[in-house]
Amino acid sequence: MLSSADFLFYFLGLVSLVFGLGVVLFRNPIYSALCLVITMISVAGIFGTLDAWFIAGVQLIVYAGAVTVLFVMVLMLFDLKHEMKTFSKGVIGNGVKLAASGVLLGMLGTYIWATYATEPTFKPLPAAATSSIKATKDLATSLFTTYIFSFEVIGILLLVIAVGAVTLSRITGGTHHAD
Amino acid sequence: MPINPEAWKVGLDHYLYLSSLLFIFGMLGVLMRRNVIVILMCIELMLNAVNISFIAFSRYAESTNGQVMVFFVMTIAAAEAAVGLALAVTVFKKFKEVNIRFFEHLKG
Amino acid sequence: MMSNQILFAILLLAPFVGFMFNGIRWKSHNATLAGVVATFAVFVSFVCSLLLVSQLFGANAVPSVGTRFFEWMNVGGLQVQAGFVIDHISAIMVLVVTGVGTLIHMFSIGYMSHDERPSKYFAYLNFFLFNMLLLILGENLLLMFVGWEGVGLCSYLLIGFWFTDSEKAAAGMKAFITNRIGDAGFLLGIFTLFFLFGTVNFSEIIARLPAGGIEMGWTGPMTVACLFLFVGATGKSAQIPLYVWLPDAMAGPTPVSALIHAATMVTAGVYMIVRLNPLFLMAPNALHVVAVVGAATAFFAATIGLTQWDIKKILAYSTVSQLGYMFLACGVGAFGAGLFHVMTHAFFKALMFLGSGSVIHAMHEEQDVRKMGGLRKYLPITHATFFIGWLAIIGIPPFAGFFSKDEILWQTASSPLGHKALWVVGVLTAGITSFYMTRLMCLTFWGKSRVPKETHPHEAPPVMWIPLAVLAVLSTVGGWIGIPKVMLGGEDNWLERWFHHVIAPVPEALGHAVHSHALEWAAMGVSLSFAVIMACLAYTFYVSNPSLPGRLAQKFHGTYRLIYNKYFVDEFYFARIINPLIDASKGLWAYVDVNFIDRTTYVLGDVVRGVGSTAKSFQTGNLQQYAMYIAVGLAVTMFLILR
Amino acid sequence: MGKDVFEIVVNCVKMLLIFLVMVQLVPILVWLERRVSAFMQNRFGPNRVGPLGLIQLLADAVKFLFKEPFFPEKGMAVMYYGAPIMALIPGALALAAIPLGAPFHLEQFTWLGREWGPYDFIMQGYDFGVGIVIVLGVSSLGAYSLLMAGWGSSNKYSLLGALRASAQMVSYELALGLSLVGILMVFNTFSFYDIIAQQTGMPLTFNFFGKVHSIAWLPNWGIFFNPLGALIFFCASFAETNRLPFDLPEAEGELVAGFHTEYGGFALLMFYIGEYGHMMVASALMATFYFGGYTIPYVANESVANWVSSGGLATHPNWAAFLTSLIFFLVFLLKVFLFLLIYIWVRWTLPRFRYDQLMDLGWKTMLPWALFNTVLTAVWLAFSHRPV
Repeated sequence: MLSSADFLFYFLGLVSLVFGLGVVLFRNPIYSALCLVITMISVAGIFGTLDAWFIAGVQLIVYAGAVTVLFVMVLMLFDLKHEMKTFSKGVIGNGVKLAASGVLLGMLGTYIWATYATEPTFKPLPAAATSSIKATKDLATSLFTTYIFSFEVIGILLLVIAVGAVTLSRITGGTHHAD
Repeated sequence: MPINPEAWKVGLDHYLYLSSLLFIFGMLGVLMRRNVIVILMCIELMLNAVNISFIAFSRYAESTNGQVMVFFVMTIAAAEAAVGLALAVTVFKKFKEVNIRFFEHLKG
Repeated sequence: MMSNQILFAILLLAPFVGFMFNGIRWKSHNATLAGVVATFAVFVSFVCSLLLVSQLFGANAVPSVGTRFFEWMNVGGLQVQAGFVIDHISAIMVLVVTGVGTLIHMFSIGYMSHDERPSKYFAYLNFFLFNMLLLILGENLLLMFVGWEGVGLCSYLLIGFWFTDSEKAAAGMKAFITNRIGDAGFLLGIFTLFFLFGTVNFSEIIARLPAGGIEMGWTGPMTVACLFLFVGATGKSAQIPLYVWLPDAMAGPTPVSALIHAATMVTAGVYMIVRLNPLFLMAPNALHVVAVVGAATAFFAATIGLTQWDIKKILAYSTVSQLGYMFLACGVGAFGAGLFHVMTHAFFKALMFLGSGSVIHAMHEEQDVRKMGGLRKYLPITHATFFIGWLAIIGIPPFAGFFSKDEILWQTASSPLGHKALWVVGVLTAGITSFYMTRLMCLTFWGKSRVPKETHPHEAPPVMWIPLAVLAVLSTVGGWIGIPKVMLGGEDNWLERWFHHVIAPVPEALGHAVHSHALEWAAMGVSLSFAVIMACLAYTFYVSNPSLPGRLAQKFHGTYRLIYNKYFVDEFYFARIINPLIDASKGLWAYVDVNFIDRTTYVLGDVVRGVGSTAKSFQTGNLQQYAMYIAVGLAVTMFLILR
Repeated sequence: MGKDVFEIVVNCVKMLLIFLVMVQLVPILVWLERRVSAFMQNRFGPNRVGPLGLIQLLADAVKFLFKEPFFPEKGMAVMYYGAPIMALIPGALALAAIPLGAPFHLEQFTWLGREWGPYDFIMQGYDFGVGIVIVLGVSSLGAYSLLMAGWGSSNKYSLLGALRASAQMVSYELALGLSLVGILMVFNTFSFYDIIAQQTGMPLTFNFFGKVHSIAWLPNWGIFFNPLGALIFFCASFAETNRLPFDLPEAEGELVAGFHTEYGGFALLMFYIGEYGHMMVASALMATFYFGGYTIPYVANESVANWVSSGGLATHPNWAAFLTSLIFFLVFLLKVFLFLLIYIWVRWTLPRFRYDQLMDLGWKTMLPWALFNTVLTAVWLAFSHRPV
């Protein structure tokens, strides 16, 4: 018997897969971007089924609320409509690409099936741990103690990125000087 | 193959299947699409797929380390999107198109 | 109470901090700020070294104070600690370097007040001091070598400090290149010692010396090592044949000449030999070489000093000559006397250089003694202090130079490693020293004034004459720690008791020292009276009868030209070594390089180009193709891992 | 853990009710806006249809419903029709995450010949425990509605309005989120219920260098702990809701009507509902974080419950619990309305900013001040518990 949480997972998983495929297949990049948004939201929901509510919220704020908005905005600025050359050409190249992806998927699936299919499902968390407050506090504790160095480095990286992005966007020409 | 009702109960493996499928979708997009911005979006898709498995393992091992990792991945993804889009804008200003082939002009 | 480690750290880092401070604001023109900071940094070092050295005294005296900061390298058998040590040998050097260094820094504040780049100057000076402290305090040869190279660098930078003058820049280059030759020898010496003893630590090397294994031949490993080290010492301490750079080094600012090229850096070679004295005693033939080279240098440099007209050149040749004395002392096994002379020489030679700096400052950068004379009434303080320095260097008791020089001469005569001939040369050199120093005094301060009318000499400001006064006091009393035994009625003087632990006596196997009080008094009398006679002679020549020298020069025209042109050593080096080397290099380039090496590289290049043009077809610039390579690689790798 | 049918039904009804509350408040707000603006401008406003012009709302609704729906010739249907729907969803979802009243407990009771309960209900659509993160995440999705509308209309004014709007929303989300960090640090939790519980009760109590002080005549509200954060939050929420003085996306003088130039009739009404929904969410957050949520100042929660059960208003404890919760809901609504009034007041008081001024304000003024507020709160917290 499927529990409601299981049902939720199947539903969100299906949504994320369908719209993930949509990102790849839509010929209009705007639709790709909107599909990406829906995928992001459903992935946030999947995080929720795993009791990671804080991460789910952050996923909504950062990915769905900021990063993808940026994508959509840039696409709209470029005024890109239907693309003629959506996919790369070359029978051999595309064949190799598809084959590599298929082999990879097959191997991953086999490996997961061989390793984890017999594993028990998730143990129910103790009542205290399910409380999102506690989980969030744990996350913050390990973020600001064990991983404090990485955290600071990421901060510096963000600063660098901000400066770099501003500099890049101020360049007027392309890669070669306009003639 | 007989359908085992127990197999439909959601466990770690289901999350991993989902994660690998999404990852392969993203990879196909990166490999096949021409539009730089779509490629960037597919990279985000791949990162999301990885995040799912991080969170699933974190839940499975009952430790927060996986969530910390996801935190970092999100930060990096945001940064990567910013720089990637800035590059795309630069390329677009020159060629009025954002085809990946234009990055070939970067050589030399 | 601060721990020794912290004291060592402050001692070493204070000049470095000063260097950083002035180095960062190197464009500043504020000489006072730069100078005060630099001086203070060195003074801090001086105080720290006093605190550290004080632990060697008293009832709870320890044989040495040392600390180790970290392991510097650990490669195979080579283990090097970043460790520093103050024992009875380095104590004297560190006090002299920081003490005299403080005074010279202070002097520089006044001397460099009108310069364009004072911050840069003081930064270099502080950096020099940092490196000098590394050299002195390092507990192993490698640290000493780091300092050794560092002081060489600073010396180069400071000699060419006024680099806009191409002659001065060339002088810096000459010093650097000449030093490189010596440094190569030093490095070979370190390698030999490491090969022999498996360590570069001074105390470990000394502990591992074979007991009683004195090498009598010329080709023993320790002899070879000592000779290599001595080559290094000749480079740094300006001995024959590598002394040529030191006179040219006078192109730098005068305080630099005082600090680096008289008081501290040039004595590094002596210091190194004293540090390794038990090793050198195992190789008597190497010591003979040291003694002969030292004596020869002392004599030759002194004779050249007779004929020079540039006030700083005279002092420079005097320095070379005095360094020869020190090596002579080391060569006859009197290491304590050598170090004693290092100390007294640092006092009076720094004094004289600073005095000459004061004179040059007063004369508006005029260095030719022919345009001076009679400066006594313009520069009374400078004259008084210079006078004391003069008394010290020509060896008039009770001034410092007398005791150290006399100790060296007596040891030369009496030590089993010494020789009568060396003593004779030493006494002759002392006489000549007395002559040209008196000549310098006469031409500069006494007699009639030959100062051009447009020049108005003036006394230096207090910031310049206070160091002179302090150094004058030190030049007076500095020698009293080493009053000869005979004068004390057979008691050991303080210096001998101080060096008791660290300076090995000459081994019995090499013979016995002469012990004769009568002889010692006689030798002292001979050298003293000779010096006084020569001084009077010089006074006659240059004050009473100024036309005499010119006529003498006319009469002994050939000899005079030979000496005046410094025995044509520079010309000889150019004709016989440098130019042939250049010619040979050109020949090598024209034949070997073009025909063999170039051709090999062409072939290699063709191969690389061929491979590259093949590989180029993979690098299309198509990002998606690259991504495909990654994907395929990932698939293959995963297959290999999960197989 | 199968949930009771009754529970599931109640939850569904609850969601629907919250959505209806949002939708039904809009006409009242529109009427209020018109009347207040008329009052401020010394006019009458709508006063002919019904008492005080209240029936005007109905007339407006009818007009909106019966207008002809139209579609721009080169528009993109999916986006054009999706945008108004997307405008409704984030507001409703965010509002559902905020507690509108005190939770209540139902004893076991018999109904339709069956035993039901006992139940615990919350006056809220859903509660994940990390409340505010979800609210911010959901409401940040509002940008898509504008982008879709702008793009789907194939109109350059619409597109420009949409781009402006999304840039503005993304920029101000930063200041909005950061301004809340301070108050979250003070309350040390993400959960709305814990936050409200800490604001209940009378004297304003705080630690100062290890000593507990209290001010008897002030309620224990968040605004006294973090006034700067409250100010920044309130200002940023104006930009977030695209209200004047930050209504650049629909600046009439420049862009006709911004992103909804090509909309009319019911679709336009949906955009309005979305905008008012956002305002309600912002006001509700304001009330929750800084003004004690649904609690009544100067009155303890228990005394409300006692008053209800003793006053004879409800005999059965279940009814009493429900009524108590309803009272709290009304109190909350009152607070929300007060803030909505301020919104309207500001709209008719301040002129519109220029776009560069808007961006400067967001990035160079609000963001640094919000950061400063965070640091200030951290310093305050570090020292307030430490004796001198």
